[in-house]
Amino acid sequence: MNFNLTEERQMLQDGLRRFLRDQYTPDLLAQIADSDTGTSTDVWNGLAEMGVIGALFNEDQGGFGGAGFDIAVVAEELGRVGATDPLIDTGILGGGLIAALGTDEQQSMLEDIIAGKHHVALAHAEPGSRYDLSRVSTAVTDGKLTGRKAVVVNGGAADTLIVSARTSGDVADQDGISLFLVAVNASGLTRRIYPLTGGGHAAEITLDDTPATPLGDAGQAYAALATAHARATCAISAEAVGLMDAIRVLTTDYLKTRKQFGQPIGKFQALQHRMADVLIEIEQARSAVINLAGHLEAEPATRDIHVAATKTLIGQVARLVAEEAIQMHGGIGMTQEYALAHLAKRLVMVDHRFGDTLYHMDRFIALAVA
Amino acid sequence: MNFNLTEERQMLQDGLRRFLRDQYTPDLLAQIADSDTGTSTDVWNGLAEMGVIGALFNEDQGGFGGAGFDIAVVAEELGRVGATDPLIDTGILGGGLIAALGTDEQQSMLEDIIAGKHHVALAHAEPGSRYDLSRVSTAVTDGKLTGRKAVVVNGGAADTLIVSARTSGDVADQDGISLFLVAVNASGLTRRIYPLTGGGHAAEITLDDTPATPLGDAGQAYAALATAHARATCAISAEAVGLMDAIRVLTTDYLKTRKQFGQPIGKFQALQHRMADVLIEIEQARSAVINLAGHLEAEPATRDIHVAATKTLIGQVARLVAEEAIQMHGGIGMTQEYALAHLAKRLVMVDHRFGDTLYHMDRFIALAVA
Amino acid sequence: MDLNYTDDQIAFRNEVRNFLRDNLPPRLSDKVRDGKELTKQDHEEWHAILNSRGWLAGNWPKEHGGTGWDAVQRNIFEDEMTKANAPRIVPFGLAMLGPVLMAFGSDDQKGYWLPRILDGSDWWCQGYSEPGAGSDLASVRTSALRDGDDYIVNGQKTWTTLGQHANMIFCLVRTSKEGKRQEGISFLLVDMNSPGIEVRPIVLIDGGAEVNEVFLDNVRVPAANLVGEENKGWTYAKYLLTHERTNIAGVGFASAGLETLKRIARAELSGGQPLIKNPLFAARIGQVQIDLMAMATTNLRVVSAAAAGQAPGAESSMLKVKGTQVRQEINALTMQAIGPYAMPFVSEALEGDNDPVGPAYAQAPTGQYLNNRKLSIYGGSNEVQRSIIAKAILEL
Amino acid sequence: MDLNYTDDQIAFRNEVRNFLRDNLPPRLSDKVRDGKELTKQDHEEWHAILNSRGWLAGNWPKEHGGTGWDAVQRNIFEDEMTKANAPRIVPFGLAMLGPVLMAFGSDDQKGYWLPRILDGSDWWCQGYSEPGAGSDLASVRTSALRDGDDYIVNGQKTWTTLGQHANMIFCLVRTSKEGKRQEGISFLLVDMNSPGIEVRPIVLIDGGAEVNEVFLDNVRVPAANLVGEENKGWTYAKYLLTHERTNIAGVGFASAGLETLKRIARAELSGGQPLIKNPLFAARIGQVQIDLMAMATTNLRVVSAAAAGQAPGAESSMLKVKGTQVRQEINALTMQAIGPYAMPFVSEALEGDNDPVGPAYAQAPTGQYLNNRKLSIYGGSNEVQRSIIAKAILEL
Repeated sequence: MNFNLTEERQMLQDGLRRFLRDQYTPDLLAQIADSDTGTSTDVWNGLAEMGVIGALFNEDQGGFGGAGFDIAVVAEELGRVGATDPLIDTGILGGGLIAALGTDEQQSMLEDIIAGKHHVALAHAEPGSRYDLSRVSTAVTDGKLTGRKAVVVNGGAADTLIVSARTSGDVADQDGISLFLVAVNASGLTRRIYPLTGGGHAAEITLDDTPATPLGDAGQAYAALATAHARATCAISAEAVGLMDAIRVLTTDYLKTRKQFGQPIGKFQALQHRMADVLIEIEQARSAVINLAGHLEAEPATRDIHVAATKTLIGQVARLVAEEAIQMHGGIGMTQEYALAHLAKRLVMVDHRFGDTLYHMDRFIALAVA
Repeated sequence: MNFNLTEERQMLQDGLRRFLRDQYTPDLLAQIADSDTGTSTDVWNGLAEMGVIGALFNEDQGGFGGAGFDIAVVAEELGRVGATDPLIDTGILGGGLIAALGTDEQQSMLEDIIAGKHHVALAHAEPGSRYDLSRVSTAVTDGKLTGRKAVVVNGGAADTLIVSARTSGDVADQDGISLFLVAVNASGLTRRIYPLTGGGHAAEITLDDTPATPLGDAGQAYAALATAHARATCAISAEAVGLMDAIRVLTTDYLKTRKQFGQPIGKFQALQHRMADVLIEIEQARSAVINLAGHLEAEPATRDIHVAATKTLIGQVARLVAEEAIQMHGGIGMTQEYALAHLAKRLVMVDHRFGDTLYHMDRFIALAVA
Repeated sequence: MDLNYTDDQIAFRNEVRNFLRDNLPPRLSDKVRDGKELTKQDHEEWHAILNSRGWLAGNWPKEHGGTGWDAVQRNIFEDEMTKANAPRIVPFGLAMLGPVLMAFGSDDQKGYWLPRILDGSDWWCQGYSEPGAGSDLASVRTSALRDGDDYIVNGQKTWTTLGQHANMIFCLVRTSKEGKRQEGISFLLVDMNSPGIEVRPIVLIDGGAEVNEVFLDNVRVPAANLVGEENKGWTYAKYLLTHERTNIAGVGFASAGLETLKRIARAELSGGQPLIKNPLFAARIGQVQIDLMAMATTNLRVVSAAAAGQAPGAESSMLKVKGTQVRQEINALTMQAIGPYAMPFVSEALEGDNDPVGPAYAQAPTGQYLNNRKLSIYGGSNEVQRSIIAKAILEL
Repeated sequence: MDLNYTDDQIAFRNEVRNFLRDNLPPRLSDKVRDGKELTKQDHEEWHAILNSRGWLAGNWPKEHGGTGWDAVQRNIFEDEMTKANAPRIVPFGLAMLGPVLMAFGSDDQKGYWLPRILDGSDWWCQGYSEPGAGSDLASVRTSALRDGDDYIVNGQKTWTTLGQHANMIFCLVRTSKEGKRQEGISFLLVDMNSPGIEVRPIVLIDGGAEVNEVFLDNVRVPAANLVGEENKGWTYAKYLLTHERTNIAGVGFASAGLETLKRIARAELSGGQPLIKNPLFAARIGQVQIDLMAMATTNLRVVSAAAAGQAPGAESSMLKVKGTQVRQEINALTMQAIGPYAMPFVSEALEGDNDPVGPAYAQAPTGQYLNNRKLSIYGGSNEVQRSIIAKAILEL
């Protein structure tokens, strides 16, 4: 048992933290918020150069990490500055699925992904599928895809889309789901691109007899999707902890400097005690991420208990931290201009990706309670 | 719309409050706690003389009240002093069912009940039936009863038992439940009498070929049982609000007098704010009782929405009030000798009669949400 | 005790209901239902409709052109308005300034300003809050120095809701630095078109710009625009705050929000079933519904006492706290109900008639969740309310 | 980062597990599992068994007859003990006084008292709290006046757990009224059989009598029983409190309690189905289970840091608060699970082997719920812990 980072991860964390602190000026954040990609070329290249994308892959895949704690360390640092870079989409979901299922030729894309030269988005969820991983109704006819994909994060900036479709089975069956690589300029593909509340962009994607290349064996994609989502859940949970830390620092600093009724509001005991509870819950969230990261390579039954437990707790603590931070800030916390707004919105939106507290509590009950 | 008590009810409330304040000395409470009946003959006679029992019945039944607000006014005052008198058992459940279903001859018992001369207990729940009103498996053979009845409150002091049994249908059917009057000294009836955590006594009752007299039509008792339980729920909810008020007064008094770190602990803002939340929830509980009392005579579908909503809220607020009061008192709040112990225990036990927060939330969802 | 309305009250409710059915433009109620932003013209149109019926000033006496309603009638009216998705009456002139003028204004002021509030000649906004003051309203720094028949006003106001539409602002200003902080405050009516006034929007966390900063740089204000006595403004300010707190529980908004939540939870699917059939989500809806049922009665108890002439006291603080908790929980559940479609940022869609991303009902919830975090902050934060309750009711 | 135990740690865990399997008397583990009260003899029997294996003093160094374990080993041991339903080691001599004597006692004191703790010659109890002091431990009023080679002690101690079994008590006493309140406190060892000592039980809310008041009336105590220096007792007292806070999260108790809760929820029926199948109840179990999973890791993080030599700081305050929340919620859910059978008052049944009212598992939960309200009160109330967190970690 050991809760210290390895030397390599510690170096990566330190370097990444310095890099992001230098890069992520308020100006850059504002500029990225208005961009179509959710990242800046400079930052993304810098992340690639530092090996941040490579840390998501193991050595066989051309990276030098790939374990749960690699993901968690990197994502937490991005969260700390409220970064919107598509590490999860291009790296964990996109790169991860290509690494897991791709042919040798398809695997060659990984080099460009790790080098920061190629963006990917996973177009899996559909209108009405909510968070159900197995609910897919996009159809395949003669190898061409027809269907709709909902809230495809990074779908606007991606060079390649990974699209799920049903090749057999009933609409909610785990068996019968296939993945395809689709070029964003393929025929019959239309994208409606829009900004997201927590920063970055997504797209609604319509496929109408769109040509596609299979990724992996027909009908067998569910297990890989589940693994990719478990890893993405680990990442977004760690990102959430980074956001929580940043919000906590911002809020305690504010409590120390803001005066009302003649003293810093941080001297009011009611706020002190609530802030203590916030801190306790953030530490709970941090431990939950450690639990998930440490079990990410376990067999799916064990892994998924931790996915469900961690994402449930993260969603709950996220709401608490965001709401308490805004409340303790008062009016200034309601303004777009102040740094809290972006961090809090991004944190609240964490509950809307990869399953919310409701979805994961139901899963946890099924897996670990009843 | 009018939230003032009628003049009659106001007088009853004032008189009852004075009477109980005078009677319920700490000595009497301790004496009653050690008694088998949960009441003292003097107090019970006094209540009868004041018309407190009669207030639970309408004029046709020989009383002079019987509406939801009559029940609520009386029960709240008993709650305020932590009284354990079996008003619910003898009056609302026992007397209420006899009034609803009894033959003319059986109805004649009401006079003695209202005069305080006859005690009744309802032996309905069985081991394993939990809070399900329709789950009855006590059997009837040749008019004689065989079965077990669980946690029969006032079962030790009662002169007459009302016992439910199944004369037809499946174990959880609403149809097929019959009620019977059973003398406590009937053959084959054994009682194991024990004290309750919240004061008063109950009995485990075993019936073995025990002679019984039918009360009401065979197999048709469910509706009357549901009505009696709705009225009992109104009473225990109002009693809970009385307990909450008493606990709130005790706790704020303590906060004002108890000094720590050089000042009254009531000056600590964290406690002030928590106590403010407690007060807000008590007012919510008070409103919930008004809602139920005002809808107690409505058609069952409407009535039962309020039964479920009110009992859910009461159970939640009861736990909050009891736990916050003990916490704010600190060590003294943990001692049996201090007045809080009895009040808090009685309040916590409210959730274990007539359905708890879980049972009633499920009911509320079925009736009013989905 | 009687939870039912009297026959008169039922007749009144039906009258209101019928009026709304016949006179509320569907274009406006659709916008309100879908959480879209109303234009200045929308508000003015609806005010004019209500004014033509004599129902614009629910809390004014008849002598000034108000309805003369008691608290129960006002509550019925507000309930029906929210249930019908009518635009909310803009409160600054009607609910806030009007009562202050009636109580403390000169006859000239009453005669001039009150009719202009009713007929829409003036759009008022509020100049109470200042940067850094928060819930500590008495820390007014905006100064007004007497200069002949004028005051010269310098300072800055903030959180001025819909100030971009306003031509008049009522301000708390400091006319003296002597004595206690509360003693040197005056209540002044200022023309927004005066030279030296600048209005700058504050973009809020939901992307909307409903509040503003108002900068006052050597603004000349006729001394005739002083309400009541100089240095007595704190009394008038507190009076205004008390009146602002009618309908503080927001029962109508909560009820309408709960209906929307259920409508969405019936339409959304989870595991192929309507979301509302999910026991855990149903329990969360059930919880807030139960809380709301109790709060509605608490509200009626306070309203009923007010109708009987009792002054609303710290009870309104309890309603404020519980009311905001209920509304914010409904907001949070509604955002949760729309699932991944909570993520699109759709401020544009709220204003225009763009083809929405995702279901139409998914456009508003995220913005409303974010925007309504303000409920527990403004009008005296919930922390301030808890302190009031502790002191005034619990006597701690 | 590695969540797994090392091979050595696994071997140690198996050693503990095997020992408990072979040496823990089922009569004792049955009592613990069913929440029954242990007699003095029960405790002494179990202490003797552990001592014969050399495992009684988990936090003592080997030189004094302890185990010399690091924090991780102690945590493994405590985990296995609770999982096996072993009686808790009575902490007063072993976990509290022992470390103080080792750090501050004279060689004579160490040589005399420490072996007697191990072999059971002495049963110690705690004389910290006084009536009216609450979490403000420095407000010691019990006085000790020097009289030749003795101190004369007068005063009253309270909340003295299991004081009815004790023959010795360690007391904080006031030896000076000069300077700050903390400066005049001394740490004194007192024979409970001395003339002038009276022990009176305090019946608690659950009906049990595990705590006592201890009255000291002109009690003569040899000056040799002063630990460390006169008037420096506050330093020793704080040292003791820090050591008391190992295992403060109570992860083992919570895990055992969660298992009991699930066992009961599988056995209880609701609507004819196992209660654990009720989605709302399952969600409440799930919630506390999720909280416990995270807390167990937080605890291991602190334990691991302690094993690496870092002093436990305010982190233990976080564990105290969260640990008590989790345990109290498990208690509340367990009481809820037993339904109407929570109502019988069954203190007798806990002590004897009476035929129980209702299911056997329904005997303990109500009493445990009530008794464990103490968890958030004693050892520094959760309010005190939150203030410590705010100051020491958040620097507010």
